[in-house]
Amino acid sequence: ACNSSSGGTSTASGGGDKPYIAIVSKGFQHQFWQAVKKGAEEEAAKQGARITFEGPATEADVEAQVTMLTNALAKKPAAIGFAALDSKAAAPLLQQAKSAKIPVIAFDSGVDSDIPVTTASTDNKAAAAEAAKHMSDLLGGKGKVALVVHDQTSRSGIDRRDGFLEWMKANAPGITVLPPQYGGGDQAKSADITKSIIAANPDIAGIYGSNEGSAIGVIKGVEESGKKGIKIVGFDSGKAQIDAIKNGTMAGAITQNPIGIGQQLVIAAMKAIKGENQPKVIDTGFYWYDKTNIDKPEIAAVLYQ
Amino acid sequence: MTTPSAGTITSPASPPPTEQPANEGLTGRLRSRLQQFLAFASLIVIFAVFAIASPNFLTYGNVTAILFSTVVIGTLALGTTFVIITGGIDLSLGTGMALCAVMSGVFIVNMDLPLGVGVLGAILFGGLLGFVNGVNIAILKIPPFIATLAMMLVAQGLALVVSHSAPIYFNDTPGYFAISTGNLIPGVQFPNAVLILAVLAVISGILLNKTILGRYTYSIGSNEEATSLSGISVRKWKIIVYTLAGLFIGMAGVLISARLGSAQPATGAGYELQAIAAVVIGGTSLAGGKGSIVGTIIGALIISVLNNGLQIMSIPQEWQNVILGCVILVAVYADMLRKRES
Amino acid sequence: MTTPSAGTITSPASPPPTEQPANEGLTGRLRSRLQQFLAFASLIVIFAVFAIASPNFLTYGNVTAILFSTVVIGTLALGTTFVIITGGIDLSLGTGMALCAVMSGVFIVNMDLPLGVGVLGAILFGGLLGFVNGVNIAILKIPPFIATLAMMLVAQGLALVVSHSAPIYFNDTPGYFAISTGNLIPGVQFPNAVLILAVLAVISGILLNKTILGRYTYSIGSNEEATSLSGISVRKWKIIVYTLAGLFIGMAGVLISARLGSAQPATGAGYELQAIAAVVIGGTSLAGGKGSIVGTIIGALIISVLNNGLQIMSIPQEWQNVILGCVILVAVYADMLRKRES
Amino acid sequence: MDVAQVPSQRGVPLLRAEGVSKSFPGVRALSDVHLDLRHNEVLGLVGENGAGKSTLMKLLSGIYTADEGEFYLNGERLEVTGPKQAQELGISIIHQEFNLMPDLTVAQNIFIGREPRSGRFFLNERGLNARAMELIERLQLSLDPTRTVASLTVAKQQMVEIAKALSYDAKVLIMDEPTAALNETEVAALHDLIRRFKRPDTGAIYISHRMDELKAITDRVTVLRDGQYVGTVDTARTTMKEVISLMVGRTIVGDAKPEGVREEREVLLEVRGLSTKALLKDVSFDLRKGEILGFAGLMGAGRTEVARAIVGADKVDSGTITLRGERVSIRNPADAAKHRIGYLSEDRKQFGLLLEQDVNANIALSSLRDLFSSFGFMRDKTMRARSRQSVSALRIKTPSIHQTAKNLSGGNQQKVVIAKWLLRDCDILIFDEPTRGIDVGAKEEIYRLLNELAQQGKSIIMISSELPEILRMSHRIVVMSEGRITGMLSAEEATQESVMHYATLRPDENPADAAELGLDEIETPHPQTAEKAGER
Ligand SMILES: Nc1ncnc2c1ncn2[C@@H]1O[C@H](COP(=O)(O)OP(=O)(O)OP(=O)(O)O)[C@@H](O)[C@H]1O
Ligand SMILES: Nc1ncnc2c1ncn2[C@@H]1O[C@H](COP(=O)(O)OP(=O)(O)OP(=O)(O)O)[C@@H](O)[C@H]1O
Ligand SMILES: [Mg+2]
Ligand SMILES: [Mg+2]
Repeated sequence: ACNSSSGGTSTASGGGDKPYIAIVSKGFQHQFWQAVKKGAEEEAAKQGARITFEGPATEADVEAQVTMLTNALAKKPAAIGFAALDSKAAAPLLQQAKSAKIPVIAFDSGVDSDIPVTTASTDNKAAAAEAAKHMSDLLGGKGKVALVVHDQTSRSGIDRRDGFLEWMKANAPGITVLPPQYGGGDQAKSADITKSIIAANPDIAGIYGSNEGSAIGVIKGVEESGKKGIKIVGFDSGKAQIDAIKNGTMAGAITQNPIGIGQQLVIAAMKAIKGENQPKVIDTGFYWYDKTNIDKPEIAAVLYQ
Repeated sequence: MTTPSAGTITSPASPPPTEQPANEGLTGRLRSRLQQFLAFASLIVIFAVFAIASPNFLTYGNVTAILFSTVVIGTLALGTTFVIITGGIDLSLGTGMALCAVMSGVFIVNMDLPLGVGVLGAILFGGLLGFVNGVNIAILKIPPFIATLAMMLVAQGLALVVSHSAPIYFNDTPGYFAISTGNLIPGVQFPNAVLILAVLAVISGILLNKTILGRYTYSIGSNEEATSLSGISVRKWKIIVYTLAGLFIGMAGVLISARLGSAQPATGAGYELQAIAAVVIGGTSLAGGKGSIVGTIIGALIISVLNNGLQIMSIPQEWQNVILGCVILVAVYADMLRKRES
Repeated sequence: MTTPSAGTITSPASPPPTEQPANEGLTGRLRSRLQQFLAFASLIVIFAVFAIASPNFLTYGNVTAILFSTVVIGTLALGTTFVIITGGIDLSLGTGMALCAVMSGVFIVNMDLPLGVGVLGAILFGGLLGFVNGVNIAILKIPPFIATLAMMLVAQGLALVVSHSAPIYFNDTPGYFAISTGNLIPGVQFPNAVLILAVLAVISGILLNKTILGRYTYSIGSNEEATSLSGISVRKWKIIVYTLAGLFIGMAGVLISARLGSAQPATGAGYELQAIAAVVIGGTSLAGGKGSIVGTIIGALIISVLNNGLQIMSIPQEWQNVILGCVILVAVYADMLRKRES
Repeated sequence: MDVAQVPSQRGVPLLRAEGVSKSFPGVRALSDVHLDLRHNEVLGLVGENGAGKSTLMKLLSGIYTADEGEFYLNGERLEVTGPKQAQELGISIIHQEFNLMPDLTVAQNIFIGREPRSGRFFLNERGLNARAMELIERLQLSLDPTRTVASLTVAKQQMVEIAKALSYDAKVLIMDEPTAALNETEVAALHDLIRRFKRPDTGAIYISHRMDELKAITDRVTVLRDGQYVGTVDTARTTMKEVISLMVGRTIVGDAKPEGVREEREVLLEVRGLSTKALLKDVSFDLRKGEILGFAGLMGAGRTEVARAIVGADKVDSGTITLRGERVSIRNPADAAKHRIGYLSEDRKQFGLLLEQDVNANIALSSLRDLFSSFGFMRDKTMRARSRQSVSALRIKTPSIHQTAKNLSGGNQQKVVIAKWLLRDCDILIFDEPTRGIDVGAKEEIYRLLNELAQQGKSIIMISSELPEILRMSHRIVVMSEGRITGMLSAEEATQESVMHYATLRPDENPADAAELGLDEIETPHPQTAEKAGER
């Protein structure tokens, strides 16, 4: 359901009858971004807008993103949706958008600039802190905890790591946190890392995976090691995590509302195109979900399979 | 003046210079065996260092984990060993593997084909990718680097297109997981995937050393033109070699998706360099004509032992790559020194 | 690999008999000029297709954007052209560039050195990386693939270590941005980085065609053994070539961090394949001995025009790679056909 | 300087080797060899394939270091540390294998490392070409300094080597089989050059398997056998027979001659109107069963091209090939092999050998499928046994069949390539310069084998630039010039003179021009040497 929909083939002009919104995201291939894309596409169909959705291969590829933003500008869109990998890097381009009177909507994480009309984002740090809190609760406030993080330099990686670490440091004196390990969000690599962690720390009590790929990697690693009783806390959703939560392998996870982010983004963009006023920040929220609430409609609505 | 037809000349007889069974023959053969055995040395040294440094390293569970983590790269590396011995290269390994995993999902999950058929289909699909590479390289004469780079991009895109950019889950086919994580040996906790890699390595070794395919692989890498002029259809055998590598790509796709329980369309990029590195660390020359399966397996093990050991020792991750790089350098250098000596 | 004492065997693993330098002499020279000019053909065809397909493509702004997006890959590709002509390869380009960017940040931001000094320092640091590669390859005789793969890992780790895994921002040195995005030509909106690339290309062209460095670069790639037997210090010149490539890595590091306004320690991986692809698409042979700067620039442009055009045409992203792969294949094939014909 | 140590009537020799030994793993290439090169002389160095000639020269030029022994230059102890230093000392060598950079031009190759510069770093390309032109003119070679070496024929590449060696201000010129790739005219020109090089302060060492050349150019001849010094003779006072007997130390029966022509034999291969874009025009001939058909002509006449066209190695523009009465289309050498046609290339390094593989693999290569495998699996034992047979049948000097091909001496490499084709059971064998670089004794061996094959009913095309060989071995002789067949002679009517007459005939221009032929043959591109420089 991706190459169809509103993107369409009307390649040429930025004008046309439908307003065109160019969205440059932090990623493309991962489920999280595909869910954002899905939300945006659905909303665009509803509102009668045309969108394109692009993102670099990895969240380290700042230059590629900047180039994508440049190319998006060249298409003279009516509005731009932008999730900055590095907000400073894009500053000149945002300035350019401003001079061209193209409104910019930031999403996922904030942009260090007052150019964006509004920002639809989640507080990743607070979300990670929430994950830490649940981990601590699950362990009764003591034990050894490891982190498998998807990236050590990207905003989301840093926030989800630091949010977790800081909460633990401040609130859980009984918990020892091992140095974070980074698996690039690759499931197989994260699984191998998890197994190494377990081998090196036979007394490990809990492991936190900072995004979908890391979390699934942790689940696989724990399963493959045959070790029982390790509490796993994850991030994002996706079928594998949902299944793991349902069958008890994973204690629970934090999810944002990617589909909602996509929708909010398009709504905000349309408003900006029409010149309507809107708040500077739209909090798209995050949720803790586990076995107990996974089937509740409000949670089910924000999970993607 | 004497023409070459110098007529009959008689002079003190000296024995005809036939074969001289000098130092070579038995001792020579033995020495070269020993040398190959010595190629293990780096691996063993690394292994020993970790075993001493960390009590958690040399446990049954961890050694199995190391072997398990070698499976995918190892499988890719086996196939590409043939390609590299012909003097070629295959950059489409990684994303090709992702595409094959997706195809496996399409066959088994979306089309609901029986497990065996789906797996076979995915492997054959890998063969098809390799075949296309082979045709581009052998018939259209596109340099292997470019041909497989293009295939890398195409496979990357197609994996997303075919899967609609979403993972395909094998939840309803529990048998699929067993391909990788099941324990065929009753009672022993030993993943099938490792056994499969071992079998594939043995098959590759036989193909490379005991069949004409292997001979031609070396010949083409040694001197393509001379091989062709010896009446051998270089085109055909090159296509076969790339197709074979493609079959291994397909198997890697099955193995990785069986391990993860899902076909992840966005993975794969980067695996090609790791697989090629394993082959080259194992002593196969990128210039072609030289190489061995044993070397490739050792190369793949060196990489995964290092990765695992550094993590077990809780080296900060940013230092792990630094150390990994240095150790690879030293290991290869030591190996070269040894070879030069003998 | 080839010590002077290794015997006198001339031809290495027998490269396939492609390319025939046609009837030379004046007409021949003219024809070969023409042929090189024809290498533009693919680029021009691609360019024309996009220009017709999208009105947003052929605008001043977009053409500048294409050129701008060629800068980093182009700079890396220029340096590695020398390496590839010697028959080597450099995989440490990408992460080496990230490390140099970080070093630039360390010099300018952390150590507060003057802009010029910091930039020079970063470039020289790149030279140092290249020098180490050169020593490993020329003196320790480690195969280039392994030596630079190891350097790729080391640089990747060091970039994180040095930067403490966080980007370094050049906010307080606005002059730094100007290196890349400023407009040296008064009144015209034309980024400096493009001018720098042009200057670097000219310098590279002069180095390759008009100096002994260039001559020995070709000579080593053509026949390393014979070059060495001719009394040329192959070691020395190889080290110089890798060091030169390192300087280009340093410059790419400065250019990318100036463009982004920050040094991103985790970028770079993947750039090496792109840069090498640009070189090879430009007609430089990985077997060594052949290649040109013009070709490399054309190769880099082909890649960035394709990327830009596909995005401008709003092709869905998953299809972009598929098309990119196919077009590269066709472009290279067409180029080869043309060469074979003449 | 220790003059007393140097026993020589004419005073101190220019170059002297004493008690030199050198071993390779499994091979004692030289043991206790000595050699004197006097001023103003050309010293021939002969010996069977693998006798150690090239090794001795490589020691002299610093490529190998001797295990034992000393060298003296003008009586002074010589420590050669490397090729560059040897050059600086005035020792210049033309190796048996080419040492050229195929992607560089003639001028660039000649002056590599000594380019005229503007400043320290910039090349003076014009100066380079001018200097090269000057040198080429002085040496009276016909070379275009701006051509890339890859596009030259083997003969021309050899000339580049010669020009390069002479461009150094050499006192000692060493030539290791410089004429293996040259024809008579070119050899004469080279000898001319050597005579001019000979001065009271210089000397040359000349290695060759062609006895007539040794007679023509050398003053004395030193003979090696199995890595040992056998003796030195004055050329003027000995016959070459004597030299040969010193060299081989055994009897050579040199009377192999094919039976007379048999017109009545059935025609196996009919070639009609073969043309290629590059060179060949309307080449037509028949090959009969059990016949040795000689192909004569000057360098570049197109003989190799005919062979390559027949086996499908090169594209054919027009023409038909009829095999056993049936028209066949042969698109590549694999097709040719299926039709039982084998081609032994003239350039063993580039087109014949797997240098990095062992002798066994090389010999077996063509026959792997037919002889040495069942269901795709190798029959290693059979293969080794047959390889060993070939090694002893052809007297290939190698420590074992597991020796790497590149470690064999040049002549022995050639024998390996021949062995490969003898194993494969072909009906038609095309041998392109089969005896290039092969010693006198082994040549006889090969002639005998060719005869045997012909008697068994095999048909053989033998391309050779050695007229005596062609005249002696062929039933019929095809003579080519500039891509066309200009003459077809029976064994009886063929003489050196008649063959040369047809070989220098210009097919499409007035005969007056024919005189200019020789060195100055017309060159057209050819896929063969388009890539790296090979070896003769
Ligand atoms: N690098 C090497 N490694 C091992 N053996 C070698 C090497 N080079 C030469 N030999 C052996 O040394 C012996 C002498 O070889 P050399 O090349 O000197 O012979 P040659 O007299 O030049 O013969 P030819 O007439 O065939 O050229 C041969 O048996 C050869 O196999
Ligand atoms: N290896 C080569 N590379 C480039 N051109 C070649 C090559 N061989 C031959 N040619 C060209 O093709 C023409 C035919 O040469 P060919 O080798 O067929 O002649 P030949 O009679 O076999 O001579 P030779 O004894 O030198 O092999 C020559 O004019 C020559 O310029
Ligand atoms: Mg020799
Ligand atoms: Mg010939």
